[in-house]
Amino acid sequence: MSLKNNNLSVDYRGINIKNPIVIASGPAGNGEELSQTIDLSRIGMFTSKTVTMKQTDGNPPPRIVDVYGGIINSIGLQNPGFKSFMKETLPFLENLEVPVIVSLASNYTEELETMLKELDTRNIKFLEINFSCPNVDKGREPIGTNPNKIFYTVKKLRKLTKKTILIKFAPVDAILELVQAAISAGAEGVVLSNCPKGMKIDINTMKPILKREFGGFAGPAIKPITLNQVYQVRKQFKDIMIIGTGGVINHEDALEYIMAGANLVGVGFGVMLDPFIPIQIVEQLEQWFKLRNLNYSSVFCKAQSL
Amino acid sequence: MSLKNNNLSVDYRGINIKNPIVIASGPAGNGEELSQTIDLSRIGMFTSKTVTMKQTDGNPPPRIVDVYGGIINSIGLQNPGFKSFMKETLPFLENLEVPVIVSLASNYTEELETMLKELDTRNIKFLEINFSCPNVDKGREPIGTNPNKIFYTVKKLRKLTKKTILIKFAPVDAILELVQAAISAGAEGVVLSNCPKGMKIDINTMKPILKREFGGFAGPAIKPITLNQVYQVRKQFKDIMIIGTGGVINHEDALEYIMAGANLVGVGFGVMLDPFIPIQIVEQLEQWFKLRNLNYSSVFCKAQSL
Amino acid sequence: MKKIILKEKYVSDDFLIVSFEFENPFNDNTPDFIKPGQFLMLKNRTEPILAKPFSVLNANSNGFKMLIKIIGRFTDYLSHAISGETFFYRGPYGTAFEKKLDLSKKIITIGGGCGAAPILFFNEYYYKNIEKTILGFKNDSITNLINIDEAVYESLTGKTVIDELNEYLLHRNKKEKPIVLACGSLGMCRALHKHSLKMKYQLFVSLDERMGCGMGMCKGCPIKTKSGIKMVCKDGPIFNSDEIIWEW
Amino acid sequence: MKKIILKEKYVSDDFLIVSFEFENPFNDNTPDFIKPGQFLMLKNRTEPILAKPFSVLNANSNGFKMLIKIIGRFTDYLSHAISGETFFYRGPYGTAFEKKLDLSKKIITIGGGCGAAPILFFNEYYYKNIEKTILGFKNDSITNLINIDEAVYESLTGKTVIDELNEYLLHRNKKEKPIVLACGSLGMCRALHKHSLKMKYQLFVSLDERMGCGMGMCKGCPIKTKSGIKMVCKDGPIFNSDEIIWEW
Ligand SMILES: Cc1cc2nc3c(=O)[nH]c(=O)nc-3n(C[C@H](O)[C@H](O)[C@H](O)COP(=O)(O)OP(=O)(O)OC[C@H]3O[C@@H](n4cnc5c(N)ncnc54)[C@H](O)[C@@H]3O)c2cc1C
Ligand SMILES: Cc1cc2nc3c(=O)[nH]c(=O)nc-3n(C[C@H](O)[C@H](O)[C@H](O)COP(=O)(O)OP(=O)(O)OC[C@H]3O[C@@H](n4cnc5c(N)ncnc54)[C@H](O)[C@@H]3O)c2cc1C
Ligand SMILES: Cc1cc2nc3c(=O)[nH]c(=O)nc-3n(C[C@H](O)[C@H](O)[C@H](O)COP(=O)(O)O)c2cc1C
Ligand SMILES: Cc1cc2nc3c(=O)[nH]c(=O)nc-3n(C[C@H](O)[C@H](O)[C@H](O)COP(=O)(O)O)c2cc1C
Ligand code: FES
Ligand code: FES
Repeated sequence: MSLKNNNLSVDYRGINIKNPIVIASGPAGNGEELSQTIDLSRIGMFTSKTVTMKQTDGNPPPRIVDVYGGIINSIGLQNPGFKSFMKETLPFLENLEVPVIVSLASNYTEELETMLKELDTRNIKFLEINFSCPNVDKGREPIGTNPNKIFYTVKKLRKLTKKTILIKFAPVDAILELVQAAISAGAEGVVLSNCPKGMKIDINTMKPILKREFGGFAGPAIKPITLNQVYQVRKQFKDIMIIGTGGVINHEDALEYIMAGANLVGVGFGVMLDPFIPIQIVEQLEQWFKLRNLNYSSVFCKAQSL
Repeated sequence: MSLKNNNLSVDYRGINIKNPIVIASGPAGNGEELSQTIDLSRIGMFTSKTVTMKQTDGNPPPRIVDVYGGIINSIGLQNPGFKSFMKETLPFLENLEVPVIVSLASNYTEELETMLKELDTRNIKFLEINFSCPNVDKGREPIGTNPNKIFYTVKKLRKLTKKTILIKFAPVDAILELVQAAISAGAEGVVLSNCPKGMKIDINTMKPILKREFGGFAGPAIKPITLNQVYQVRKQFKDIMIIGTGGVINHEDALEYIMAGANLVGVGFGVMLDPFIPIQIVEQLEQWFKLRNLNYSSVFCKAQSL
Repeated sequence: MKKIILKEKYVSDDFLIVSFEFENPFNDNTPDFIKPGQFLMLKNRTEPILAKPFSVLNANSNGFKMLIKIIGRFTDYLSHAISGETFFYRGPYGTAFEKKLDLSKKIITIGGGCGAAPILFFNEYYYKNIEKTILGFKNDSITNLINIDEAVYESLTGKTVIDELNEYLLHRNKKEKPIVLACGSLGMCRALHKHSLKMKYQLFVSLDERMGCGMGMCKGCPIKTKSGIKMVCKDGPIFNSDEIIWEW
Repeated sequence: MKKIILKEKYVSDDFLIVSFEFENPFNDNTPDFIKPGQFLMLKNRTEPILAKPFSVLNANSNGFKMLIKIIGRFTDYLSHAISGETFFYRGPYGTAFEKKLDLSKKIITIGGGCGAAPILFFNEYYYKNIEKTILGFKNDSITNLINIDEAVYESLTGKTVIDELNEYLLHRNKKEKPIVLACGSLGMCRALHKHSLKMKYQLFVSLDERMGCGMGMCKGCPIKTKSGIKMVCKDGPIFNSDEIIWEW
């Protein structure tokens, strides 16, 4: 990874990434609305809403619960399914003026293989395997929390593509073990983090507000936790690609992640809060660097002790 | 556990607890200042600052970092050590007009045994074993994250006292396993939760603000996570004592915990925010129950599906 | 988001009328700034709290007015805010009522609680189209804030908006099939839907669902319809009630 | 916490002078409401953000005034607040300067940045005790807010408060050992401590540490001293600099 001077751009394996700001999977959907609101070509990368093999309705409402410093969400991976995605959505994404990451989820290795094979020839930059959605029922023990299953699955996927494979995890205690499994099986990096589990109870009905009881906690409230995950993973894995995600709503948040060791920084909740936030962050970063005569590589990983 | 009608009091194993509000260990110290600020006799229980065998200076400053919806703390169990505690502090605590919980920490079973033996004859109600302080270096693998070590240690402690033993855990993925170990070894219950790990980076110095890099994250921001821990543990363990702690700053927060299945509700950060908060919560709870002609037992555990 | 300044605020019980002024009228004051049925997302200055959706009561080139029910964090904040305080908005979002209604016909409009806001705005915009209006409130505290001729107060009369509508329809002397546009809680809309099947009128509902982005991206505000899951914020908030699968 | 209303606010660069009025003067207005050296914990209405410690510039039975440097979340919030807005305070906390100083002697007072606030308050309270005052600021933007005769502007003169103090002491014509009371950043206090050893004066410092509770409970604001770990909020903020172990 090499960085040009005096700007924010990141060159990674022949892909030029304008700046480290990535639209995270989910909150921005597949960009249909966002591309009409902001100039996506000013953003570093765009991640698709996670696609599953089969069409998924998602969870019944409410899906969004307001809490201090963020939200608990229970979307449940609503998406039209892989077939429709390939036909209706991917061409649109391929034509966006921003490098695209496609996010895939399944609890079955074979489904991931099928999807990945078809995506291999398409104009997308990274593949993100979402092993950590808190909002779907799993028929059996999930892949994403078991290092052996992670290793087995990623190994299979690795054989099918030369594209960069990133694995997305929730902030868990055993994160170093899970990352180790993913990397040794051949993944280039990780996305840290998906939403931790959170709950809110409606004291009037005396029941959890979400029908599935808990949901995924996102927003500034989780940043201390997810930032620590990025920091701890970077400490152990010097050379992997890390997209740091969790509670980023301004350039200071983004700088914290970059200093902690994130190559790129994902914005999820922030896009929902205000769709202009990603561009504001880019502009604020440019200004911040210019004022201090610094560039990206002069701050990257700087919080790590040497 | 039986509950009197029309009031908030909780009878537990012959101990009358006026109301479910407990001052959590740490933020209120050992009550010297708090008892001069509020009438502690109006609070349900008071938990001592965690005591360790040896005097501990705690961590160098800064110890408190402000984040959205809470703080990250790095106190490092500053305390005068068990000997001084027994001589200087315990008599003061025994004379407070509020039932007292003494919190103990050590990574050595023998130290815990020593302390517990001496405390057994004193005028305190519960013993809390803090297996989860994020802010102290451990010379070896900690007891508190290993179910076998928890079982071994609690079993030994159980033999030394008839007092209620509660084990305090951080919000971890394997919480059900850890609680199982503690309960099957003879603990009466658990305190959920201690602080999850959090980090903040100073973008000017480009270093973690805390010298130990990460600290313990407390305040309203963590409530969705700790509330979910209480809910999940209560679902599996119908009869244990649970003190639900994490981000409680008003009566609505407290009600959520009680509905999720907490017998008692701890207030930590809230006392730092404003030392009057615990009493305000008690008053607001009384009002809330009166307005609705409800009582504690008509809301306890009500968020659990039957 | 764009800056707005809280200009006036009137509180009565749990209702609130607020007016905001644009910071920058020149950029905001197109005549079609917002149409009845559309909504704005509002946020205060400091907390990283999601923006919340609100209809407007009326709007002009200097700003807009809203009728708001105090139910939670943001609305409570607003009820304590003082003139001069800065807020932010984005939008308008959502489908204007006119896009789904046949404006060559007369329409019966119904509002429940703060659902009165978009109805009053619609009434003002399309006054020629209004056949009848019924606005239901729990009690008459709202009269301290605005004069609403068409208001019905449940606690005084014991009658709901549906009772009133029912009476009106029973005595209605027109041959055209009635068309009803209603805005209120999910409960009210669901009850109206049942009533519409019985009384055979065409019903359009403007739904209230918790929102995330407010613009169709996040899939946070679903409603089940005969043609799949739709988003209240973008595909609605107005829906033909026949389209909706009310139980999910 | 007790309610206060923001009355006036003046901003210049990154400094702020604010005055608050008690909501309830009858409960707050004892003459010894707060003494120089003590501080109040301030909080805004909505966010669950910890209260922050601030000294007062002066106080009377109706309220108090503060000199505040804008450096982060709360102070930034305050700089955007408008007259009439509600805030909360608790306190006073901390040891008044008079408790540790010998008021039969003359004292040289030194303030750095917003550390000038408690010094100006002390000067006003004990004007007979002041031998000399030096208040250092990075630049002169503060002059837009208050007139401070004793001010020194580093960017104009290139001199720090320590340079000024040094000069003063070199020409000082008194036989009593100088006593210095200083309030400023940890860096300034540490530098003064070294200077005091060289120049042989007695130094008292009022320290600035991040606080949690502000009242001695949480062990959040430690300082290492020869008699163990002390809490800046309760045992201080004023300390005899000889007591402090400056490296931890
Ligand atoms: C298109 C649209 C237009 C609207 N127009 C208006 C308007 O003109 N005036 C007005 O007063 N309100 C209007 N609303 C409703 C308004 O958005 C909510 O009342 C507001 O978001 C509440 O915010 P809060 O922060 O005060 O409450 P919160 O703190 O978010 O919630 C308080 C309580 O209410 C519950 N709650 C929150 N939102 C909803 C909801 N949408 N449905 C059911 N329960 C909910 C929460 O679970 C919680 O228990 C509109 C909603 C939509 C979707
Ligand atoms: C006894 C006492 C009296 C004080 N009196 C005054 C006063 O009269 N006027 C005044 O302007 N300030 C005073 N302060 C300092 C004031 O408390 C802080 O500036 C304030 O807490 C900052 O709050 P914030 O939310 O704006 O900043 P935050 O958002 O909390 O912090 C902004 C940045 O500053 C850093 N920071 C925060 N607090 C401190 C600190 N204490 N030391 C070093 N770095 C810090 C943070 O790490 C962060 O990087 C006093 C402090 C003490 C202990
Ligand atoms: C409404 C919503 C929908 C989400 N959907 C997805 C998803 O489909 N796939 C995924 O990998 N992560 C999803 N996430 C997680 C985010 O991508 C992100 O990892 C997480 O929310 C933390 O970052 P944030 O605080 O910036 O939102 C979703 C989050 C939210 C709030
Ligand atoms: C400043 C501070 C000190 C704490 N010290 C202790 C401690 O000594 N022992 C302990 O068991 N927990 C300690 N805790 C954890 C709290 O008791 C509580 O479990 C946690 O902070 C979550 O609750 P809260 O959000 O109400 O603070 C401390 C927390 C804080 C913020
Ligand atoms: S609120 Fe995001 S899709 Fe409707
Ligand atoms: S701030 Fe809590 S002890 Fe000083």
